[in-house]
Amino acid sequence: MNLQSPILLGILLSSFVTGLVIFLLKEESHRLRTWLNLLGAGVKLVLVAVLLSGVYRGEPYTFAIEFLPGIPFALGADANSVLFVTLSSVLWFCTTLYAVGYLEHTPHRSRFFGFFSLCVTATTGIALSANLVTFLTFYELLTLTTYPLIVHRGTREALRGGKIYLTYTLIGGAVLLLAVVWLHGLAGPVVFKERGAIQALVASHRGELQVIFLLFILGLGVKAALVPLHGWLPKAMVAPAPVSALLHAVAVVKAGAFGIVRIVYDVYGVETAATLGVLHPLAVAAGITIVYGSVRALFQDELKKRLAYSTVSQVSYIVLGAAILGPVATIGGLVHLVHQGIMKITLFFCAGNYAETLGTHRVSEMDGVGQRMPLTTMAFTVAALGMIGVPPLAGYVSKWYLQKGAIQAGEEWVALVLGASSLLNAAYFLPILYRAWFNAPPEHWPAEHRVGRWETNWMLLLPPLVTAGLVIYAGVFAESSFSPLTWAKLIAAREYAP
Amino acid sequence: MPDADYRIYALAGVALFAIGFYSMLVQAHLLRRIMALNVMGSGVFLVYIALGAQTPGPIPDPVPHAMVLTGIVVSVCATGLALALVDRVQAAASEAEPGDDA
Amino acid sequence: MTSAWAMAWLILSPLVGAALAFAFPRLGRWLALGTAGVVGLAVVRLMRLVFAGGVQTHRVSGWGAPLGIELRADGLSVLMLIVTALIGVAIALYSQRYFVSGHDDDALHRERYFWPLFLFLWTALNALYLSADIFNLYVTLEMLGFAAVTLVALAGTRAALTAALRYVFVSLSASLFYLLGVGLVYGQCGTVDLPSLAAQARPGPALWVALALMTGGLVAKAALFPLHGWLPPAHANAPAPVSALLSALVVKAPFYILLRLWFEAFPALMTPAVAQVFGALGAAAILWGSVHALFQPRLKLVIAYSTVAQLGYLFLLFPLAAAQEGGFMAWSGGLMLLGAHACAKTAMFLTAGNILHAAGHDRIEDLDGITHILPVSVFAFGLAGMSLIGLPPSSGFAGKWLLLNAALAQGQWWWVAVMLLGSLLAAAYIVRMLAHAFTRVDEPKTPNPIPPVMEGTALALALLAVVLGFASPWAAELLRVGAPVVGPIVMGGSVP
Amino acid sequence: MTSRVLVGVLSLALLAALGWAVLSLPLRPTGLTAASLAKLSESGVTNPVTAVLLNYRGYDTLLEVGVLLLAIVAVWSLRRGEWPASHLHDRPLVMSLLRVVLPVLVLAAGYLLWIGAFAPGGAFQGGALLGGAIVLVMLGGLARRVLAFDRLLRAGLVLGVIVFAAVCAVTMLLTGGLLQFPANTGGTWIMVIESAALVSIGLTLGLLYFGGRPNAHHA
Repeated sequence: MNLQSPILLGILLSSFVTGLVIFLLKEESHRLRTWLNLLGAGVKLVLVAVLLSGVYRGEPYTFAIEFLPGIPFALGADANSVLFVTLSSVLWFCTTLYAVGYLEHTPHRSRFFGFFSLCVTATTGIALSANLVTFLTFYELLTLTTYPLIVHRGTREALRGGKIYLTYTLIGGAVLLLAVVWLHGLAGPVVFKERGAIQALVASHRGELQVIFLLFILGLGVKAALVPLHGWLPKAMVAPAPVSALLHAVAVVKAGAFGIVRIVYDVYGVETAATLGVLHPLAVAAGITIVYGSVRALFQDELKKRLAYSTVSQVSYIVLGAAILGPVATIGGLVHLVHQGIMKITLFFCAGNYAETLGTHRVSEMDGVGQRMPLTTMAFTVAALGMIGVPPLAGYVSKWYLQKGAIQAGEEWVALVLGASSLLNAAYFLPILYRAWFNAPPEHWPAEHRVGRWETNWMLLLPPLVTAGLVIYAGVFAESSFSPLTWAKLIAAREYAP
Repeated sequence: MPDADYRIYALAGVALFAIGFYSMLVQAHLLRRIMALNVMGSGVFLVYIALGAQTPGPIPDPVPHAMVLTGIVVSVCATGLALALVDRVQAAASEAEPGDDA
Repeated sequence: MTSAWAMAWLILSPLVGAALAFAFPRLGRWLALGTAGVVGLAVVRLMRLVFAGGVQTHRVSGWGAPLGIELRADGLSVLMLIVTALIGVAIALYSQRYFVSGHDDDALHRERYFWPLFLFLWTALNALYLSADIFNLYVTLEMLGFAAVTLVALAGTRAALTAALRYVFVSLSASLFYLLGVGLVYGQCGTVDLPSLAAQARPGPALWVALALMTGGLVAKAALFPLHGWLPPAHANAPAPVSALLSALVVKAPFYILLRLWFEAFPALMTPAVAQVFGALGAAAILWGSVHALFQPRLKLVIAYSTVAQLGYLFLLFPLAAAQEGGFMAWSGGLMLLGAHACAKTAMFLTAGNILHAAGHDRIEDLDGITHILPVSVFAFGLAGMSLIGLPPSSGFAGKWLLLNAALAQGQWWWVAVMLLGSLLAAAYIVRMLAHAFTRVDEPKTPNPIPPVMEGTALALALLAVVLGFASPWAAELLRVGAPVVGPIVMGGSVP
Repeated sequence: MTSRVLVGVLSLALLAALGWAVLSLPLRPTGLTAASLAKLSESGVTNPVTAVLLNYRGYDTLLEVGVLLLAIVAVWSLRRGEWPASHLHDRPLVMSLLRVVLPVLVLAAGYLLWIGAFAPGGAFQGGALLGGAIVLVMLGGLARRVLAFDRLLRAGLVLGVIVFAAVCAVTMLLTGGLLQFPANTGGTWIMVIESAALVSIGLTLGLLYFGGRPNAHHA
């Protein structure tokens, strides 16, 4: 345990302790709870910033305590972890602010924010895990801590959604456990390591390694919503908007995608995986998911449902990037981990605002929302265009690198998939934008109530504007020295043998 | 005494055990089942005594004897407990237990 | 304090405590607390000695086997004693308030008789885990059985009494089977000293039948499928702390004796076939128990059937630990699972007790919104469930991890499938309860106020069930002392 | 009916297995006769069975005395003892009989206790007689007189366990071993234990017969 390790621990505790304290708070102590939330989120941000600069300078971060016989409970920070932990902690800050505004005057907020904090703790834990068992631990903790958030409203529908969610994720978890145990049987304690940790076994256990890889993908694919394991995602939409944001952009789906990235790059090693011939099937699965998700999104009238299927599609960009051999595609996939996050969270914030302020849940009810809520709709527009891949927004960067990487790797079919997906994105987002801006608003909204001086409560308004700003920044300043793209390039440089 | 001797008692013992076991399972009347348990127990004790009987010297092996004494005391306690419980159950059950032939 | 004194304290203090609690009924609760303290200290001391000096043996009356009785404490015994002490202390605290909840004569009567019976139970368990003499084990088994049966009947309801009656017949006849087996062993080997039996034992009809008799009796007492029928009614209708004692400790004792018999006294008779049969019964228990748990109307019945299932996991230890490779992994994994289940199940039954106390019933369908009434208890239930399902980092996970490792290392993948399936089923019946707990109710009922200590002990044990996962290396080290099976605790070749 | 047949078959199978096992036992069991006789001189008693009970395997007996106490605790917790009280002046014979028999029984119990050290007999045999005496008293309709002193009864019932435990503690202080008596004092200690056990065993057996906790206001 060296000097840097307290930072790793601090990053976890900043939200863990917050969560525990909040559980004990009285329902009424609204202000105190809010300050605690923001304090925890703030502290985490600061620590993550320190970590980021440290890792950039190549400092080692490790923390380990005894857990299973011979297998420590180990935290660490490599470039990959930092990418994910930065994303989640930044977005958590926004989401916390948003959730405070969103849940005002609703019951059981202490319970909600308690689990909310634990949920983020689990996510950062996933990012900072240094070995498979630690990763598995936080991965399952994430499952448990999100359940109370999904069923938070306690309605029959919410409980059904939660049940489906658990059914998928727990079965996925069991498969993942099997994969982990099996791999440990072959390789002994598996520590995440750039360019992979099991090359030594390829010659002797080729077949087994292929099966284990499949099990890993099946286990992680549930959270990453790979078709056909995506069924829970649309059902989980019953959760309150901030939770949806968390599920889709910060925590759950991302955890799955990040897990796949880990397995491909830091357990198997992308080159090793390629020699095992397991990457191509994965790429195909991702491609199918991308197209399928977009097509389904096309036919959803309920806004959140449409966004959910869009997530199914977009997250597989990350998987696709991981599944194509070659640094350029890797960069595309990794950078999309961030880009999809900021774009999708913006969209969900906005959807939440429409629902809260105007009571509009369906696309067909969105005529003229742009005139009623210009700022929100502007943020929505930016994010949507980003999703479609309009330059110079974030989505464009990801798609460009994926495109180029695929061509380099000689996987031309991927180019077709991406093209098709972009067209479909346009097909299901542009109509919304058109309605919002150019159609005349109805004389009265489904359930309107004014709050605050602006078009809606400032705590609901600020987060989407900020994240929308990030979408623009990540695109326009992609080549600047401080951008997701630059960091992704850094990772790619470390993941491929020089 | 002839070599096979002690085993005859032991055989008698296991026979008692089996008989007790049978009626413990088939008897509906709780009192009879308790008696069946005691029959099983006596069978076991007989086996122990038989084992003690066959020794080179004139004095039988005292260890199984002592064990049987212990066993008897335990089985007395068991019987007392079982009887009390049965009575309590029958008191609790308003109607008589099935097979009650009072 | 020498190991002899530690052992003496472990056996005598609860025994004397029980006697005094009967002689002076008013002092029962204080005597229980005192005993808990003394036993706790003695266990810690004994653990230290075992870590330092290996297996501790004491020849009672100074004769030594085969003529005399020997007390023996190896890693396994100490582990069992520690688990017993943990649960015992928790129950002693919880019952302080549980048994005075009502102030009528019946409540008073229950309170007066609970303490001596509870202390007798504790005496029996401590004596059982320290004994190295198969006849002496019979006496401890009987003491255990009497106390357990009477504690079930203490609830006084008709259901509880009927369950106790069924339990007493199973328990007594099972004891007789065991006793007859001991007799045959003595006739064959001329000794009842457990460690020295292995040397004397020559496989033959007498020993096979003797072992079959003892195993039959013990399996019935341990409620292994298909002899589990008596367990759910007994465990579900007893008073909450009693249910906890029964599920967490009482059924583990016969299992412990089975381990001693098959792995230490008669390893020669432990053929692969025998091991596989035990495993098959265990697997059947896991599936049968879990599936039934899914459909029980009452929370305590769910928990009781879950016990049937979890006991099944313990018996997977036989096929996995009997094999050469990874034997010790399975051995320690199974026993960690035992400890994990003890803590988790106690927490669950105490939670159920709290719910009964607060809501007046434990019908799952009517538990909607119980989280608003008993947040702490529901949280405890969730944590305990986490360990029962075997999610990391809980102690349940640590145990299953080792079992899974061993099973895969030995290529016995069918046990892997059963274990994973069992975990999912466990998740199903736990979530079923939690879903109702989270259901929104518009007019929350006003509950009976519940003493903090009752929620506190439940939560403490649930937390223990989770964090003890981090103690697994320590447990493995402890179990290594005098373990009958060998092998590494970590699998897999190291990677460059 | 079929179940009866099934159980019958099962029991026969059991019987067959048991018979097979018994017949396969060695003709000359390697018992512990020789060992127990060899050590008899050190045990403090000359009756080998008593030596096994109170010395070689005295620890069994300790737990067994505990089981006896547990039994009475259990029975008392389970039910109230009921006993039809009868008026003695209706039955003069009973009273006169008791007058003769009780002292004899008590005396005999004491004798059995004492002789146990040398010949068959001991605390359990004596206790059985004592228990018999109590049963007689109850049959005589004097249950209330016996059960009037709740405190005293409880004290007598726990006496065996308490004294036994005390002896354990004291001898352990002297020798450092559980139930290990200092050289050549075995007989004394055994006598102390047995005398206490005699009382408790007698009371326990008698009160088990009564079958429940004494009822304070019992008619």
